[in-house]
This record gives sequence, C-alpha cells and structure tokens, in this order.
Amino acid sequence: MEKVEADSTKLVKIENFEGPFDLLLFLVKNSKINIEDIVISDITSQFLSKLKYENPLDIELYSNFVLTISMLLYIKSRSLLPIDIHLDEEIDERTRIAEGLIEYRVYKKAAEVLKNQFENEKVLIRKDIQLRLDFKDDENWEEMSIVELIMAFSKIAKEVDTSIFKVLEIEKISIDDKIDEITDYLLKNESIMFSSLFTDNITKYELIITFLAILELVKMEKIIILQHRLFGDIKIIRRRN
Amino acid sequence: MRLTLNDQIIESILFLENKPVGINKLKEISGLKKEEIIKSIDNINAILDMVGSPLTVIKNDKNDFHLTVRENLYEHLKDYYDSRKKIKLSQQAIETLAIIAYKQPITKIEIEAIRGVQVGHVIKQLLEYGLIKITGKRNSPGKPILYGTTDKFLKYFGLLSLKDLPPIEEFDRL
Amino acid sequence: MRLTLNDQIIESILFLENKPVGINKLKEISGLKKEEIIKSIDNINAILDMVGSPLTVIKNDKNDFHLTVRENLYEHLKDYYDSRKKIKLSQQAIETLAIIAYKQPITKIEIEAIRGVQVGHVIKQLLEYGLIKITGKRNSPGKPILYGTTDKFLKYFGLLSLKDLPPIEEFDRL
Repeated sequence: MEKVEADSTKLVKIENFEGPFDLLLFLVKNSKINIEDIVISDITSQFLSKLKYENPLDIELYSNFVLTISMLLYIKSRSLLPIDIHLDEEIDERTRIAEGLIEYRVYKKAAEVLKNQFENEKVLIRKDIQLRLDFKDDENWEEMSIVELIMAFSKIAKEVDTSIFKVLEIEKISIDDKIDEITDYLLKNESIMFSSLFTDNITKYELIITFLAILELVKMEKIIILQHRLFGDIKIIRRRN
Repeated sequence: MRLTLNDQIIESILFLENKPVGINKLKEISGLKKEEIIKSIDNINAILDMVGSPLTVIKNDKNDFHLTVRENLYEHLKDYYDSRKKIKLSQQAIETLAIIAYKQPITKIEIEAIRGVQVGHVIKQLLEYGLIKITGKRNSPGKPILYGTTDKFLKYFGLLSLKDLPPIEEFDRL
Repeated sequence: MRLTLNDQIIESILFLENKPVGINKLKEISGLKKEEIIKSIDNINAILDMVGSPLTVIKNDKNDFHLTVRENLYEHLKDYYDSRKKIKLSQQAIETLAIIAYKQPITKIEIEAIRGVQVGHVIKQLLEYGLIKITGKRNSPGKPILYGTTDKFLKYFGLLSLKDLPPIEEFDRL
C-alpha cells in the first residue's frame, strides 16, 4: 500500500503540485490555478504512458485516477457553462465535491497520526474475561419434590435390576441402620451426593433400604433434597433447625 | 518487600490471560523453570496479601493459576456483575444447554434425538442470551450447524473451564 | 500501607472491566463519590508502585481509568500479547478507520463521499478485525447502516477513550 501511495503522488506533475487529490484540492480550495488552464488530456496521456510500464495493473491506482479525472472533467465542464444557467443544486453538487476533498485531506492527515500511534504504541492486549466472578454454586441448587426424587430413584432401580444376579449374599442391614448411617455422615459432612449412595455394586435390597431411609428422613424433616438446576445432580443436606 | 522481575512477568501473564493458566503455559511464555514460577506465585500472593489487594492468585483443582478478585469483595460487586440475575431460563432451555455443554460440538438434530422434542426455539433463545454459539458445520450431508457453549456460559454457571463440568458419568446412573 | 475497602472495590472494578472505565461508571458501580474515587486511585497507584507491581492505573484528563501492565514489561511479553502485530492495515483501511473514528456514527455512503472511492471491502475487513462495529441504522430512506469504532480500536491505538483522539482541527490547518 505504501507503494501505491508513492506512485500516486508522482502521478501528475503540473506546476508545483503532485497527486490527483492534492492537485484537485488545491484548485478548489485556493483557486490559484484556474481550472481552465489545466489541459486534462495532458494528465491522461501522462497517466496512460505510465500505465504501459505498469505490470501488473494496479487497480486501486487506476480507479483513483479515473475518479479524479472525472471530477476534473466535471468541474471543468461546469466552468465552461454560462454562469446564469447554473442551478442551485448544481452549485451545491460542486461545493459538495469540494468539501469532500477538503475533508478527505484532513482525514488523510489524521490517518497518518493514527498509523503512527498504531505502530509505536506499546500495547499488551489483555484477553477478554472468561469469568467475572467465581459465583458461589449455592444458588444453582433448588429443593426437589418427592415425586422427582422417586423418578430419579426409579431410573437407578432399573439399572440395578440388570446386575442383580451378581450379588447373592443375604443382607442384614435395616432401614434404621441406613438412617443412622446417613445422619451420621451428614453430621460430619456438608452434603452427600445422591449418586454416591448408590454405588455400582449395590444390591437391590440395599437400594430399596437406602431409598426408604431417605424418604423417612425427609418425612422426619431431617434432610433436604436439592437438585442442581443445570446438571440435575441431586444432593442431600442436613436440615438445620 | 518488592516483586522481582520474574514475579512481575508471572503476574503480568496471569493478568493478561485473564483466566486460569497452567504451569506449562507459564513456563513457555516466561521462559522460567517450574520452581521459579511457584516461588514467584508465592511471592506475588504474599505481597498482594500484605497490601490488602483485592486480587489474589488461586490454584484450581487442575493446578492452574488464576489471578482473580478475592471472594470477600463479591458482595460489593455482585449486583453489578452477577449477570445470571438478568437471565431466566426455562427447564427446556436448561436441559438443552446441559446437552450442548456435555456433547459439544453438537447439531440441532442430535439434540432433538436426545431430548425427543424440537429445540429450534430454545436454541434461538440460548443464542440470543449468548450462552451458546455456532462453532462450525459438520462435514456430513446437509452440512448441519454445530453448536457449542460460550465463555458467557462458563461465567454464568461459575465454571472455570469446560474441564470443570461434573463428569457426565456421575449422572448416568441416575 | 494498605488498601482500604474503597480502594479494593475500585481496583476490583478496574480489574474486572478490562477496559478504560469513566468516572461515572465507577461512581455507579461503587456507589462512591468522585473525590473518593480519585483518592482511591491515587492510593492504588502509590501501593502498586511501592511493591513494584507490574500493574498500574493509567488515566487521562477526562478521568477515564485503565488498569494495565506497565510499559517496562512490554519487551518481555510483546511476542505473546501484542496481538496487534497480526493485523495489517492498508492505507485505505487506516484512512477509512480515521474517518469512522472522527465522524461516527457514519454510513458507508458518507465515507465514500469523503474518500471518493468505494469502501465496501475495507469496511468488511475492519469489521472482521473487530476495529469497527455496526452501531445502528440511520432513520432516513433506505435505513443505511451506521458504523462506529469498538473498544478494541481504542485498545489497539492506545487510547483511553474517543475523547483522546487528537483533535481534528489540528489537521485542518495543515
């Protein structure tokens, strides 16, 4: 892109001014050169001879040139018309183009400054935040109804059914034993995961005992069953009162 | 008591990464040895403590280090930063989100196969909330769109990274 | 010398925002008065200096504040964290960006009127780089799209806010 800039400033040389936009701007802004003194065909032939050696063709340069020439032609053609047939809107159009060019000049300078800033500023970019705060997970747990609990249990029961043949020993544990076991655990620990009560090698007997123990504890208002709102995990905590 | 250049570099990396950083990444960027990094982090934390900085370096269960705001400041900031309060998710949306979280990248059809209901409008809603995003297209007939969760999802649910999702096996038994 | 609770809250906000924060936003989030905030920031900087922290709060005269890494660490970290290096801005792109920066919100047609060439592909590129964004639609026939610069633009050009752009009048005289 630097190359294009350098080329385009050398594009046209008339008087002391170079570059299509700068030239045009100068004409419009300062009226130091009369538009009638410019032979547009000179400029075009200069450009065309340059194009011959230009390989491959620089489209950006070319389109800028065409635009500039057409503006020059436009202004020139307006200037050739008798003043009294100028319509207001045509003057407006001419002024608009002129203002656009003056403005462009300003922003071209601003762009230089910005470019400098971009190249020389020492900026380390901090990555965007993944987490703002580590939210306490507490708020994600909500109390579960007995119906939901039974549904969760029945899913486990179905799975255990298929593995029931593995274990043949006689169970001696009672519901009261299980209640004590859970209560004891919850006195020492904050919570217990529902799934951890039902280990892989649990027997159907123990499964039912465990579940009945949980139901009993809920009825006795000793525990609260919570389910994670997102992940559906179930945990049991001690009811404090 | 001042930070050394090593300490400064480590703290800068943690600041610029703005998320938990593993020891290997710290080694790679800083060019320091593991022991030097551990020493620096101890030093950083000691100094942050000393001046009562709101920041601290925590270590998560993957041994990643994270420069973050101390917990005691949450209560002063949560009104502004707890974006969860502004989002209401239906049960449908939560279930769909859970499936996407665990099985990403995943297509709409695949989600529907699991959930047994159409999820078009739920996906639209989750996209609008910025909890999921389009992550690409599956290279199969029809080039179906793939969905995944966003950083906002992690933030919203208080997860440090996707590795911190509870293992799906935990729920399989339920 | 320790940070007060006010200082901690202000530093937390600056840490969490990850971009320059204006005094009004700080007031809103912290509930503190302007003078208290200014005092806190002086305090934060004094303590960060004291312990040789790699972080510092930079400020402009419009009271925008940004918690950032000190310049002396740039050399050690630029390979990883000066992501601007991946961006190549053509002359066209930088000129278009300058016009958008100063005249935002602005439509494509308006930019083209100034530049005298079509800027469609340049706008697309700037959007892809995340330096500009669509800010809305002008309420005029055809409802043309309006463009403006992003926070990333400010970050990449080392500006605390748009108010820190060099005044456009400066270029007018040249």
